[in-house]
Amino acid sequence: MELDVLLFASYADAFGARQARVSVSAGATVSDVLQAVLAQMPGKQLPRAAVAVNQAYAPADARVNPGDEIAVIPPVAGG
Amino acid sequence: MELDVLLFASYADAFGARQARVSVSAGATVSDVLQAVLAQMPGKQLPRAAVAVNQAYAPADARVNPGDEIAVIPPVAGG
Amino acid sequence: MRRSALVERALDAARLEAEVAHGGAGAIAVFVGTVRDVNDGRPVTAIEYSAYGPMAERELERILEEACASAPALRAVVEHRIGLLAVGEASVVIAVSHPHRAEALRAVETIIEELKQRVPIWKREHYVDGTREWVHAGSSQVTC
Amino acid sequence: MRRSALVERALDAARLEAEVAHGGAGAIAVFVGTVRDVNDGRPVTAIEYSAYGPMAERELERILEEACASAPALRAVVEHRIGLLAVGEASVVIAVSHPHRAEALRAVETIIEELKQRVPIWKREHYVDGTREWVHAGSSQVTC
Repeated sequence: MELDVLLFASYADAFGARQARVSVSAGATVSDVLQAVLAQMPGKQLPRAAVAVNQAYAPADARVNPGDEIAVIPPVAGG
Repeated sequence: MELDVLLFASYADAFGARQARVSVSAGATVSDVLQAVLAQMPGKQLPRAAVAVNQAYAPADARVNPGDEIAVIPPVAGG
Repeated sequence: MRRSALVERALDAARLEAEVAHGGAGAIAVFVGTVRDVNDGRPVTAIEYSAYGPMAERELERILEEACASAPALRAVVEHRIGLLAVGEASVVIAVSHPHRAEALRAVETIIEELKQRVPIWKREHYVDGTREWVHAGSSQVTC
Repeated sequence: MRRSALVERALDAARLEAEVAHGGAGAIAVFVGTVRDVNDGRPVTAIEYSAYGPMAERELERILEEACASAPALRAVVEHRIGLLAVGEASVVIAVSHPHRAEALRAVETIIEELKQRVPIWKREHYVDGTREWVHAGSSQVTC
């Protein structure tokens, strides 16, 4: 399936856009999506990121579904 | 020696004045002064107090001298 | 009572303090995060804050919910500013009130710690030499 | 930088916050103690604060000295109000700043705890029924 993934901060800079489209198989997990995003930025030095699904943090083994709002969350630095 | 002792809060109320004069022997301690103050208010229910000498807390066995500024400090409740 | 928001204007700690004040409060605690003129020895001229807005607002709301669950009499408001901030400007204000001081102080500390751990907000520091860098506090870099 | 005072007018937390703010600060923490409308289940109408003034000012100064000795970059100001305060009014404001938040939060907590332990200030609560009582938090009564 095709998924749009939101990118922020250093990930958006490295990718050159605030959104990436990735192709993953049915039954793919959060971890698969993150690997598919990183595969589009070979050689880039990036900090380890978390993933949010539908605006909440999701564990690496959570399944993703078409229509989910998926976002790569690099280390946050609010405050 | 004769000493003037400053009183505050419940001690001032119980004594009916903000200052008490006590008579103690030469070499008297903070504890002796406090006992002499309390002896002037027989039967009054009062909270346990500390004593300050020259605007700093003093231990019970500290000696007092003529001219010292002595104050009875009932439990504080600032803030 | 609780309220959280991302905003794009200057923050006003006194307004948030007034918002949590009430006759039942014995203590008000306020935390203000401000842009410091130096970080890790490098002179900073400004910080640019950005966010994953909808999730950041949800996460702030969850943090306040948790704080109020721990201390039911708590009133808490938090505003985080987004955009380009000059040195000395406030990036975040947290104001809480509670009948007792220990709970108020604990709440404000928990809220700022959780915010820094969880809320998807990022900052890019601008340096005197014109360079800019994303701040990834203490994170290890991974190669991909 | 530090400053402490007993005052007889209304306190202004925003003014104290501004006093400690500077470009080197990353965090400002503020604590405001306010008159609560109820204590131990009894409705309170006002609180009367009195002090052993000269010693209270010295003791406040010692507390700030100790806080600054623990965290040298600290800026700290504290004002305690004396007199008759209505419900909702501020009795004490503590404002501190520090480059880092942990030190700022710890300092404001230490200062209020030490103030409550050591500074010779007393309060008498006024109740709805017209009675008044000295508040001697947790102290045992002794008979003399």
